[in-house]
Amino acid sequence: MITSFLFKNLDRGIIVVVAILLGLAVAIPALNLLTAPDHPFHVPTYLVSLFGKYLTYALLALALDLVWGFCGILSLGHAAFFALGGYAMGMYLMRQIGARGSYGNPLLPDFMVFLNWKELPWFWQGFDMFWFAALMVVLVPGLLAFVFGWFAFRSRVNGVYLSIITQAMTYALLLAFFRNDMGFGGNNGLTDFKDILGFNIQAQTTRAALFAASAVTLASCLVLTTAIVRSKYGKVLVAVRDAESRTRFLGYRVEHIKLFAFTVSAMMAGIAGALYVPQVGIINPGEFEPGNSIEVVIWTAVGGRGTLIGPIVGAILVNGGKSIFTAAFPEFWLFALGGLFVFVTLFLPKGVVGTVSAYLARRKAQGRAADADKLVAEPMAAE
Amino acid sequence: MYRILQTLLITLCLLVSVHVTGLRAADDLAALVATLGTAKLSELDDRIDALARSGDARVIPVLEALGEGNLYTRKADGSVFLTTEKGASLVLLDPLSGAEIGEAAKGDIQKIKVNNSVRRAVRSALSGLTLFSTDTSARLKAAQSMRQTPNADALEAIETALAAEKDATVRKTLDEARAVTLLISDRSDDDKRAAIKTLAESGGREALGVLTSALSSADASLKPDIEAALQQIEQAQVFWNAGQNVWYGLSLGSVLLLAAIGLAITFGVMGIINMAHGEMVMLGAYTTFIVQDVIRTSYPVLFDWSLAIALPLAFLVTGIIGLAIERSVIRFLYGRPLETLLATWGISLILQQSVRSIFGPTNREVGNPSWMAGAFELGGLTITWNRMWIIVFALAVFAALLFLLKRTSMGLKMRAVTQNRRMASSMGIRTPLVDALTFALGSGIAGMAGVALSQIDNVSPNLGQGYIIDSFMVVVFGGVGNLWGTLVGAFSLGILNKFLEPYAGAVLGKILVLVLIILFIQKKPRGLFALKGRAVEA
Amino acid sequence: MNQTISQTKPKSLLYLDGVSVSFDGFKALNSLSFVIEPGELRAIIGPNGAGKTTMMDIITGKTRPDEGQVFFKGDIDLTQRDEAEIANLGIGRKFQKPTVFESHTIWDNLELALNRRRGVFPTLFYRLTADDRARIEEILSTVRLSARRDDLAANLSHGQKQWLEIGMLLAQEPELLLVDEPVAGMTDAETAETAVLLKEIARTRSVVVVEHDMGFIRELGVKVTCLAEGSVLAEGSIDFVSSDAKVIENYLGR
Amino acid sequence: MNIRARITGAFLATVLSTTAFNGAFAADDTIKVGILHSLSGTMAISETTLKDAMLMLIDEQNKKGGLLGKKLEAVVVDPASDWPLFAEKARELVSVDKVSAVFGCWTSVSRKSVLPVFEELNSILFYPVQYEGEESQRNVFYTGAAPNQQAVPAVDYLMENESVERWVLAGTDYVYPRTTNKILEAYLISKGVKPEDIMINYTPFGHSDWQTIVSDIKKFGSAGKKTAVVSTINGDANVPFYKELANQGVKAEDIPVVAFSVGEEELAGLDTTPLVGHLAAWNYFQSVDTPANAEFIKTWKAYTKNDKRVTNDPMEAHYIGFNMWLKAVEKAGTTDTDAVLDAMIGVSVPNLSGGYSTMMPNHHITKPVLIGEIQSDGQFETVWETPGLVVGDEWSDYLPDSKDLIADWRAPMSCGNFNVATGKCGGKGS
Repeated sequence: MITSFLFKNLDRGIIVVVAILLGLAVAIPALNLLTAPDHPFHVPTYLVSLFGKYLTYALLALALDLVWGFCGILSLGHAAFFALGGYAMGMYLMRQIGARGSYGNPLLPDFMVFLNWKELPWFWQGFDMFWFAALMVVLVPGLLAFVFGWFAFRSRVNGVYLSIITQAMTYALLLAFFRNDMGFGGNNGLTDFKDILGFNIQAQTTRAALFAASAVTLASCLVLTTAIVRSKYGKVLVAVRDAESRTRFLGYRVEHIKLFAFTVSAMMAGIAGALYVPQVGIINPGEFEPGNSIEVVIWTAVGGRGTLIGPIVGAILVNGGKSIFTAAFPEFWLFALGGLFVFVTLFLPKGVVGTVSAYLARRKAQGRAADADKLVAEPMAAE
Repeated sequence: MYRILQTLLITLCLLVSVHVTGLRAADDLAALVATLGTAKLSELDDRIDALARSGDARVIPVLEALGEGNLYTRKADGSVFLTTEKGASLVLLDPLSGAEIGEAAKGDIQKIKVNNSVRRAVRSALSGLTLFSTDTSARLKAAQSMRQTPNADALEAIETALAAEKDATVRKTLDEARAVTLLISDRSDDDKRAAIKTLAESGGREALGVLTSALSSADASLKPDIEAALQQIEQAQVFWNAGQNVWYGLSLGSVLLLAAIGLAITFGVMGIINMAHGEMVMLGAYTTFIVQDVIRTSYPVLFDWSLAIALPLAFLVTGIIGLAIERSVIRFLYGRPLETLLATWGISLILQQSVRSIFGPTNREVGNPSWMAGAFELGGLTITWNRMWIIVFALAVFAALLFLLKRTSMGLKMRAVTQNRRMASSMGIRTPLVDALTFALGSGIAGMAGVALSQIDNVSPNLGQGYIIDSFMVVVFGGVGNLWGTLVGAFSLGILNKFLEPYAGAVLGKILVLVLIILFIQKKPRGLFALKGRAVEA
Repeated sequence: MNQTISQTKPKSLLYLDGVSVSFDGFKALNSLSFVIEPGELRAIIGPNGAGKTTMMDIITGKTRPDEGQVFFKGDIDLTQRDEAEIANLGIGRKFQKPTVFESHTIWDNLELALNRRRGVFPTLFYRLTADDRARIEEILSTVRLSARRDDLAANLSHGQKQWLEIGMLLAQEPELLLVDEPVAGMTDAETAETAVLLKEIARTRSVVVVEHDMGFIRELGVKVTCLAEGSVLAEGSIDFVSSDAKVIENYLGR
Repeated sequence: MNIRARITGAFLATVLSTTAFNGAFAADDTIKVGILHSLSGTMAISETTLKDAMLMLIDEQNKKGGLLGKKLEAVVVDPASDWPLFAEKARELVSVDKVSAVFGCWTSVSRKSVLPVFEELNSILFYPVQYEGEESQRNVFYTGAAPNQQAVPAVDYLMENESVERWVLAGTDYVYPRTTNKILEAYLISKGVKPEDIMINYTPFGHSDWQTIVSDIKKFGSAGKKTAVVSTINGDANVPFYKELANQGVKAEDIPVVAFSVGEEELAGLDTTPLVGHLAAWNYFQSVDTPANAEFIKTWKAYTKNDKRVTNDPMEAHYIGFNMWLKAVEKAGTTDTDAVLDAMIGVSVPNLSGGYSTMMPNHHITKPVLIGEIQSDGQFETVWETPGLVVGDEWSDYLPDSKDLIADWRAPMSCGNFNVATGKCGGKGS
């Protein structure tokens, strides 16, 4: 099989990252559960949840990278898919509360009792079953992406126009979920969860398990996206990104190519949201905020779009920085964050991973150095 | 001849009565005023009534001061004063004569507390007293007040005033006030019928309210008349309501236009996805705040000019900041539009936090100059001055920008550079300079928009965030790169929004508008006024 | 003229009749009619703005005509189909500016162009067969790029990109090939080689070449159609066309 | 070995170690107090002041010698108006910084977001903002007003003193206005107001174009009956709302607006001359004339070095909450959560309006209710005051589902939602 040197190189990188993720999936829960709190290698539960959250963000960024980095679709609405997946999971968790809510109503979540609702709305049916909720976690964002993409790609809405209408989509959803009449808890969203699959959601072991689940899911999705990107379909994706009309004149149905990636990406984002909710304990319309989607783009850019490891690194870097700086310099962290974005776009246009791998490639194989640059070629060069 | 005689006679009578009571009650009046200082809140109404019944014009400033909360009482003896500020202490003035009678420390005297019911009493007392004022606007105010809060006892006074009134506007208002008052009086049904007719003709919501409340208490014989009048007014209202919606739509559209117009340059013309655009608007608003702050502390007389002063300053400040941003960041990113999104988002975070650090996170006060406050009636429409001036301003900015781009050599260069950078550069245009100036222009216009928006919205570090998404929607909906598209886009979205709002509510209305934009872009993937042909595809 | 054209419709490969299109009031094509026979190599010349590229856009489905008919293989109405469908029917197109997938290797460029099922799932589960490999090798040698198969297309010279694009079109196995200015920016040697290449290709399929370079067209030695202001000005051998008074006035004379 | 992977690993390790050791080095000679207020994002506008107020209170207490012989140390974090981040930061404060109590949150959703954290880690939160009620949690003390300490008395005032018969309930579409309006609607109907005389209107957050709604209010108000607006419009949207009211000439004498979310801080962004006479209901106004308040304002202005800084009701709530906590810790002799929780109930401290506020067993406090009219200087003039203190009612008596519930955190009941009808505690710990 003929595979270029670079792809071989990248594949090795991905194997390493997958191995690290799987290692973490075992090590962090083990260090958390099995060591005494004063042990030097003890990982506090607080960090387990925090890292679990980062991993779901990483998954979201990976999902965005599939469409942006490889297909040139800059979605400014990916947080919407994330939030929808989160809401599906949140609805399951709400139903699990059962009669343990403040008002003790066995069927209705507290906020419905609060607003004088008498019966469960139809779209809440079925969410008491985990398999159904899990299905909805991928189906709802997937379906929205499919319908939205079907229209947008068929009409050849491109570039900035597409970005702006995805933003309009998430903004409209934000406003809709804010409405208390929608039946999703309005501004407060869904919270006060108790159990997941019968386990206490606040228990240390549950948190460790959720972390492990996030790490394993991220690793699997990384393998999946690698397979997608390395397949001929993946090459077509990049071809669409670089020269859309050329691809079309070769006979590819660009709208189908895009639609598939967009839908898969939305489903991955939905899964990320579903893993996120039980770890942070709340889902509310704030997740639809257009700014959140822009942040995802920024994680991806910081890490390096068009590489698969980049978005993961970017999401963890930026969010880790945010966690540290919001506590260390509460008054000034926004300067650091804003400065980081400017710095990365100006000096690291390929992102951290892109720059490092380009540098490595140059050093390792100087004769082929020029090729390495193109690995993360500008996706927007053509259109 | 007869009328002149009558007027003379009435004036004479009034003068005499005022004079007589004046002589008799100079002391009484002072005593009455003095009681204001010691009265409880619930007793104030009666005291005001008593003062009003004196009919003495000298009472007017006292009542006015009371209503505005400027009447003070000395804690020590409960005597009543008007005051003017003088350093740390206050100069005390006699409430009736206005003569200076000493000074007091601020802690020694205290405001006479008033509440809404006292203010209402003051208002109706004042309207009785100023109905015969020589000042037309005072008479108008009195008439309006009487129309708003009718008092059956005042009917004869209104009729007397009506007979003497020359000014057409005041006459009309008085006429309506008379009709309103007559309805609650014990006059004959025929008189009332005529009054109902007057009200039906005058129309408007106030008449509607008066008639609705009259309906419940009126004689059975009058009810059909009232109902017919109500129907007549309501029919007229349907028409005016539609007009009102159009006006609100235009007004919202003008706000959208103002917010978007700078973006139409930086994003539409230059292709920079400028997420820091909202912050430019915000900085413009803060410039207004600073200008007003300086004026307030140093040159209070200039307050009405504050916006005129702020406009060029805001343009300069935001223009220079825009220039700095372009030179330091954006110029490295031409041809990479999506990266400009990331960098400008970072810049917007920094700008927001800077403003928060400098001015604090809370709202800052930006006042309306007098010419932007209040409203006027146009037929059945209530048109607020600030909204009207904002529409005018938005259109003026638009026209000026259009002129600049289409009719000046600078505009020509800007268009040349944005359409074909290499060609323009090879023709000797200094493209970096033109880029920088174009971005500065877009930013400067955003700053000017901020001056206008400071009049209707919060001046806080978050100001820009509220407009950025709407601005992008407007520019994209109108068609990127087309100023006319932005104009039409802004106004059509504004009007659409305002027509949906009464039916769907504010939230659902906005959601519907967004969904319609998404659908519209499917139909016209390049917006309302898309450029066609091969050039676009390249 | 229309009558004679419509008689040729059933046996022609490509058939355009009365095609007009305008952009914002500018008439890019004005009742354009012509016919390409199976196996024909045709050159099209014309001044800038004559409508050459627009004509290609119409044939490949990028632009819809305001009026007129476009038929492929006698009865396939091209105005009702989009680019991908038309490409799959067997019409390939080379752009004026060489357009290859710069972040892919030369090999991958050809693999993508290869005439195989192009749906989402067939590509997702595609495996390179021995046949496909042989075919790509063959094309690589045809376009003289065998040595650079693993290089990124971005690193090719301008002329090599033109060839790669032609190679991609070969991989696509079209029945009709539309080639827009294939020798623009090429050296003389490259130009001559390209002429040989095109003639070779034309042996198995129809080719329409749009070109400014009269020397190149002379080298091809085929029937020439001259377009001006959106319609056909003259048609015939290169000598016949270049002696036409209208052509001289409109195009060559300038 | 791949550098990318190495960098990732190194980063994770750094985060891990730095944050983990932070906790290990927590000094023992101070008592830490967490401050969890947004310093950036949309809520910074309201919450930053509360952070400053807390820093001042802690500063003042340290001048007086601290607590239990130790200095107090403030730990400030920025949850950035991002609700899940509130939970993360709360967890960080409690489990990494080991704070003894947290003062924070403004919006209901931020409180909801951190509730499970405080419950799980068994720490203490003081919540200083007026809210919708319908909650009582073991680890939270609610020092702001419950609906019965603000909304109901305000409506009473308007009915009695302004003889209002027609009501517009205008609010931002979220839980606090929804609940408050629900309670008010039930209350008004119980007082004989006809349903057609009540208009309810909801707007989105940050709504800035009020033309249609103000004109609707005018229309509703022209039916010949005295009309008032009860506004639960949220912070940011108030300025444009009041500007529109002023411009469309809605005068307080004709259609008074009584607001529950508009305080001195919000008015600081407005020219209040055209708004004189509109009302607000709170438990504290800056204009309250007591020595304690004068002292508080003086300290505040000195601390912020700004003569124009205003004080407001949530600041007073923090003042009360902080002093209660000090007293409870002294009483318990330790900052240990369970001991402090026990000691808190029944603690009584002076408030700024001249009386004493007491922590009740339902974790709400007693407060006076003041109705104030807006003055031209941006302050409120108290025009009415409840004769005594009002006890915060966590479960409203006017909502069908909560009227049977009570909260009492004293042993042996120790329940936040005890159903007096069934005699059962509804859900442990909720």
